[in-house]
Amino acid sequence: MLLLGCVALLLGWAGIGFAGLLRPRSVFFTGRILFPLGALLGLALAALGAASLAGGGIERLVLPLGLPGLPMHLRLDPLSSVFLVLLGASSGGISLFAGGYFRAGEGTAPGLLCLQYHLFLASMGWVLIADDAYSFLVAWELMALSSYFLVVTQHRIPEIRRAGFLYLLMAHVGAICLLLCFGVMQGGSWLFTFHAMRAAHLSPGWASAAFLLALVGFGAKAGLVPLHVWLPEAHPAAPSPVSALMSGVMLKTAVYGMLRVGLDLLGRPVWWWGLVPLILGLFTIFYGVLFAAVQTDMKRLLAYSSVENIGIVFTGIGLTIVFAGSGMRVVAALALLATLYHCLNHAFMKSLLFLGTGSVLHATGERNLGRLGGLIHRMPWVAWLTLIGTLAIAGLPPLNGFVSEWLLLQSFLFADHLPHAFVNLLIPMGMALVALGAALAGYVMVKFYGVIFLGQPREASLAHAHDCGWLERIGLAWLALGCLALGLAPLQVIGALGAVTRQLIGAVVPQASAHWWLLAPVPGRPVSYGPVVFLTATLAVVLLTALLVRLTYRQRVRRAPAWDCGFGALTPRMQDTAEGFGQPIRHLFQSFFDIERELPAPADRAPRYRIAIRERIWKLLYEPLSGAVERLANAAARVQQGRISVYLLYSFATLLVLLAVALLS
Amino acid sequence: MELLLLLTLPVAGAALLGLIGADRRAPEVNALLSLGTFLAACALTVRVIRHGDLLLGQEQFFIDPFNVFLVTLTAFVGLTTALFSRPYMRVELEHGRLTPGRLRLYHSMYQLFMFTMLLALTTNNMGLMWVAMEGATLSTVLLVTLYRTPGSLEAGWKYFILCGVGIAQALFGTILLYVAAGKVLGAQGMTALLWTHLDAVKTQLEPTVLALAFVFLLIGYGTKVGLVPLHSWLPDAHAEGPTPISAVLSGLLLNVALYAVVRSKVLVEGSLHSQLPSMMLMGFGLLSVVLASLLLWRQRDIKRLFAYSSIEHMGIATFAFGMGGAIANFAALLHMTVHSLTKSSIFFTAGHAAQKTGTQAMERIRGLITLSPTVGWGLMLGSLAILGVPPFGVFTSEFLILTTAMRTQPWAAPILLAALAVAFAAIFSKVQPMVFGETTGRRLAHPPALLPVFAHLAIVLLLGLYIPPYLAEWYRAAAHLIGGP
Amino acid sequence: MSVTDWITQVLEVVVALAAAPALLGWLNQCRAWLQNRRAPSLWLPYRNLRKLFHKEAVIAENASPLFRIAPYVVFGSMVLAAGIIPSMGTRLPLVVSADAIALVGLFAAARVFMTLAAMDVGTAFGTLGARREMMVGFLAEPALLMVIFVASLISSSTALPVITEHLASGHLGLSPGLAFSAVAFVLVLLAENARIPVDNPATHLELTMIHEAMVLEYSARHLALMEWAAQLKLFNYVCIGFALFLPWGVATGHIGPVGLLVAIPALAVKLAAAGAGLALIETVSAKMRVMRIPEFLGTAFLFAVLGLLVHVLLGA
Amino acid sequence: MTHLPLYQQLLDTCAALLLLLSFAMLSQRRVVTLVNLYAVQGAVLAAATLLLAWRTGEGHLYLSAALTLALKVAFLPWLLHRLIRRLEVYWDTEPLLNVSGTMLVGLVIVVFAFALAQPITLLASTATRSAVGIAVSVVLLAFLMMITRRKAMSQVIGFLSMENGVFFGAMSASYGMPMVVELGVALDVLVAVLVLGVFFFQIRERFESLDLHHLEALKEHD
Repeated sequence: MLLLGCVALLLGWAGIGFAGLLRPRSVFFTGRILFPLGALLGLALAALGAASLAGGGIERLVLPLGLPGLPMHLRLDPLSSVFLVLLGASSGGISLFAGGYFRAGEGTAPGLLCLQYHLFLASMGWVLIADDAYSFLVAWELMALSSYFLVVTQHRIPEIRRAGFLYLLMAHVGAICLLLCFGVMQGGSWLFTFHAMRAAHLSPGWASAAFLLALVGFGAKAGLVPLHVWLPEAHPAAPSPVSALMSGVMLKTAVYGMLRVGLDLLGRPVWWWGLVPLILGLFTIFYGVLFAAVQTDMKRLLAYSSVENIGIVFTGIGLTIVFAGSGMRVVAALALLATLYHCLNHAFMKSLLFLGTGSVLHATGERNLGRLGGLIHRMPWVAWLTLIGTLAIAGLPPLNGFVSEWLLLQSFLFADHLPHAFVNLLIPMGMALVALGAALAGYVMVKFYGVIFLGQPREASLAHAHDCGWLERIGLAWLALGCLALGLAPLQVIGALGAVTRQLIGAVVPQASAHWWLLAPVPGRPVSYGPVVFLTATLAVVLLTALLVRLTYRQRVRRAPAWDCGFGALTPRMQDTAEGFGQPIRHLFQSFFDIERELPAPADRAPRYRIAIRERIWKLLYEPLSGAVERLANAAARVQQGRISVYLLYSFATLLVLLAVALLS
Repeated sequence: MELLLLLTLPVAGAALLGLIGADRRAPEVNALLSLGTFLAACALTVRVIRHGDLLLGQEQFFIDPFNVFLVTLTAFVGLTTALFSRPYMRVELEHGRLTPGRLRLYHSMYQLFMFTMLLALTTNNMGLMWVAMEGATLSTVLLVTLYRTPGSLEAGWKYFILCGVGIAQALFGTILLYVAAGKVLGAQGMTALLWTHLDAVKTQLEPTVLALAFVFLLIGYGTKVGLVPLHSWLPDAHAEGPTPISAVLSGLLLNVALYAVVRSKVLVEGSLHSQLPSMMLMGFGLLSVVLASLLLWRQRDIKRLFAYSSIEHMGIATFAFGMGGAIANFAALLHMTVHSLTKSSIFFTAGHAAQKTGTQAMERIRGLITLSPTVGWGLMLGSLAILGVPPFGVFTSEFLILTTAMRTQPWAAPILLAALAVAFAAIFSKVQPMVFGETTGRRLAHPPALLPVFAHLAIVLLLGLYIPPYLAEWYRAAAHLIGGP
Repeated sequence: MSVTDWITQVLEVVVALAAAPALLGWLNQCRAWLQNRRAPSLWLPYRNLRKLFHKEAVIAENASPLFRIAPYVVFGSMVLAAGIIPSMGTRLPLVVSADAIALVGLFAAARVFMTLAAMDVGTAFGTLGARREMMVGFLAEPALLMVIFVASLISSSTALPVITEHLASGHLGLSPGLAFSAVAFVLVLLAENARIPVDNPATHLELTMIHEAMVLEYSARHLALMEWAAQLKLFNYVCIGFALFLPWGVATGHIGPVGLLVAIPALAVKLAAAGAGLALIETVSAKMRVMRIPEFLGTAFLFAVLGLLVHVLLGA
Repeated sequence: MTHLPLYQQLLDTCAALLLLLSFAMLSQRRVVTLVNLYAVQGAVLAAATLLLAWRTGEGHLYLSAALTLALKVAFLPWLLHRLIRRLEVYWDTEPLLNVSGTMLVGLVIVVFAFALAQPITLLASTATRSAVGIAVSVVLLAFLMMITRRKAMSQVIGFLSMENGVFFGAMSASYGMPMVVELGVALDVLVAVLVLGVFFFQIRERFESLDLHHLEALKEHD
């Protein structure tokens, strides 16, 4: 029943999309009617997902589509419901925002955008409920395709085209890997339903191959280093609501796939599988956050921070598999909880931030941090709502980012019970890296927020910046609310997620305390965290202080020019730039970056300082790769060199060789 | 009856257009004739569905699931191409690239070409099949050189010589078959070359001779399929001829040639009891995929680009036939279908693009989507389809082929993966800037004839999402017919 | 949760509020003696606070509301932290809802708000200070976390009181892992509280200052709150040190007045000793260049991780 | 050695002649002579066909002999001569591989061809089966000739003589093919040559010569 509802809603999304073609040029029709409608459907989808999660049951459905022997199988189980909730809830806010965001003259016509956007949504939903390899892959590629068209909305800009190309290429290669992975998993049964795959008994070698193929395929979509290169190109290129969707939701579909294959379809995982995503994930955390710290383009910065968060998620997946493979079910469930929780959090936080940058972009037409600043005065709504996202993603209590990190660290603390000695040595490193990553994320976010919204405007034009419209406000507010709710009611969320852990791990994390407000998930350990109390206590203290201060000393507050050590002539150019803020990181981790500097010469009339930072990965991996293909292509071209005699010689030689073969065999 | 119509209409058409081919209404006549052929094909199909296999004309003609859907496909693409060539050739005429005389040649040869292909598909006699294939070469070679440019002449010459030589090998192979069969069937004359009879006794045929025969046939027809390293003629012929001809060459002729190869493979495998033919097909297939995808990297000419992609896809289909087995054969047949539909539609749009921008050089074709949205989207979607992006049918076949390969021939899977990735990068990196970005070129008076394009793409899309049961039944029957390990 | 628990809770906070300035004063006195200067009065910090609270507050024209909220948030979180850290008793009702990780998060929150406030006015000093503060923070935070994790691996809990109780029960002496982390902790403490060799609280030389640079634009009560918060921070860190490494004297279990009678003097003694020790360290070491700070903290971080490794290797 | 009947000896002589002729073609560089050699080859082929027809009394063999005579001895040579006169292509330039080298390769190929023909000979029931090897070698030699020549004209002649080889193979292995097929083949050959004629003029009017190095522009390698 619920599944039917989901299908109906997804089809509804598609319908809305095509409705956009009715009046492709009308901003009002698409923006004020269709997009809000889509948002409503999103919320409905979230509700359905929540309902099925609460029920914890499994529904199946078979549609007479697809391959002749293989009709389209659909399935709604706790795992997919969680991600449906994620998709629906966050897309609700994003769609509302998008309704106000898309204007005419953005390159592609609004109607067409509406079509691509809603097809994107629908295909993501379809990925989540697909229950056979074929429909999964179709939806998967449809998702990539629609988002590609959204990315290249402003296709007149060469960089954007390049980004789109890179994106679609990586997506396609990843999809082929998944295809091969499914080819392995069908295990000779030639039934491509997930059901058959669960039943198939694979030899360890084949199973491992399938797992690694899946890791490559889904990692490429999720942005796992070193397969992440498309991400910092594509996310900034896309219109902000699309960046929000891609970063907040699409990456999570990859996580969904990873969980589905690694923990569900392949049966009980082998413990060492987990080490691969664990190590890659840890490296990704570090890599992503470092590059985020040195960015000067606000959307690139957020994109790299997405890479970091994906690293956290994959670390969680790795831990889960290691634990599950070693038979420590409850702890595995805990790690899985952390993973899922972080997915939910990131969906809300990152969408919120991307939408915030979108409003800034609209108001100022500026993406370069070096030309922003002081916007908290011009656009308070965006600034204050974005602040919540900033604090949340910096992992500060009592917001949601902290909860998932707390859970992750807690599950790390169990690792010393693992039966594998050298993993035990790996774990402390892991913990340290996670903690370091979290701290660095704080650094990045302070830079992000401080440079955009605080200080003095770095350009005169910023004085005309305007706050966002009401639809955008509602969208932003919704997402911010999500961050708060996830932060304050972890117990309820975790309770809901229990169905998933039961499904995948076969265990639930017990709730040690009786209080509704107290999160005490770790069995046998006096460990707890009560965000509500925490928040109330903080608020109480703060308000009390404020009150006391007001009561005791009623002095008036005088406004005056900034003191600045009495320096006087203070100009915006004296503020620290984004480059400057990233300088310590650049200095400390030089070896990570591929830096090219342009320093002013002595006695330079117009001294200019420019610094460009690229990823070494290009020089180390991708450029050699394309170079190799280039060389091969040139070699192959020698074959085709125009002379008919030579061509005849080919045929002749082939003939003789084959004849010889035929004779000898 | 239908068969008679199917075969006579094109011949009559060839004669008729040979007379009035330069006339103003000749294109319409051409289209009408093709329509008639198509209808006849449909009727034939219906009849086969109703009554099963057909043996006609003293067993000279044999219709079974394997060839009947190819017949329909051929007639259909023939029709759409005729529709497309109406405005296209008119524009060419106005640009002065053609004289009325050559237009006459074009029209009459077009019909003749259709005839030879249909004959090759429907005949039961391996000898006649050979004759028809040679006829196909001869009828198209003058079409390739239609523009009389140096390039087209060179292309035509290479096409003629290479295919001629190849086809001679095929003749020798046919003779060997005849010899081997004559031994068993005893009777001289007709029956010994009839495929049905050969198929009946294939297990008793002398293995070594049949192996040799297969090699000759493979070289012969494989040249026409465009299997590396026998492919050298293909890109030239596709790039230099007029676009409708490129479309039918790539969309139909290759299929027919592959059909011939598979027919012979069925016989040989029956007698050989060895992996030899399969291994040969797989080897050729992989080689074609790899080399084509590498050469795609360097293309500058839009039609040449897609010619190489045809080689690649024929390679995939050949590889699948080589793997054999129900699923792989099924997938290969499906792949032949969707490839011919998609590729011809791509050639249509490419032709329009070339006309609108006045060049086939890709770096001078830009921003089609602003120049003419339909052409732009047509090219974009067509390319995505041919690159195996769902929900288009090419993905369906590649899905089955790759999964099968992963299970049965794991060694080949990584090679295919790499080749497909390279091909994707190569084609898409060239198509994207052609479709998007700032535009070059001018609008033409003539509206593009995009009905064929989108008709094809619609069918491909349908096949990607839903394969009608009776079609699936055909494929299954055909796949079963082809058999394999 | 008995009444005494709540009393202890309140008492902890009150004591912290009261004693924090004194600790700073005591530290300065010791420094003065060690550098044989005439020592300032122990009560100087109190007088400063009082003076500041009485002044008229001046705020830059382009300061946003964030600038005015920040001091309260910073101060509030430090007070809350004082409530979480078991300085005298271990049965603290608040602790149930905020363990050590939350404590570190609390410090981080304070830091973030402080830096954002510093960037708000948009002066060169403010942003510079903010950047340096974050630079210190992103290494000090994980180091502190690691230090705590060693202890929590030993006592299999991340709640500070539990850790303290477990350590105070005295089954084990200072385990090797803890030894490493103790060193790390001292380094972190110096860095986090803007002491020499990382920062010089007594100077306004922009080349070196970190903490001072951030609060330059503040005046009067806002400044007072900031200063007080800083003193609380020092107090809290010292108390964390006690909780982890010198848990003796802290009243474990349910305590009545008697327990407190033991606990308060114990705390006072420990504080005095700690102040003297810090003063000694500050006197014997010299301020280092800013870009050396990451190395300094890197060492701290590595020591902490080493502590973890040692613990896992030798097994507690 | 058993004494072979007369017709058998004659047939073998024809076969030997054919092989000899293809070697001659391989070495010959005057285009006109090539055409003549081709004509002679056709004649020998026709003779062999006649012999077989007389021996086996197969009606269609007479017919195909007549066809051969008309097409390959009379018409095609005449046409080619005419073309040569019209296009003034009398000499082929130096072949890509010098004559002696070509000969050597040719010898190797003949050996290979006979090895190839072994199973076929065993299988075939005809009196002429021993000649199959020769047929194969004629085909392969013609192939070799096409590879080594630079002029379009001589390539065509190579193509035609290859077709001769195939025809001879058909005859010697199984007394020729079914009539339909033979007619079809003959038709194709005829059309092919006509098409080629047209071709030559087109090429000629473009490039003022039939030298193949004009036709090496379309390529990937640059």
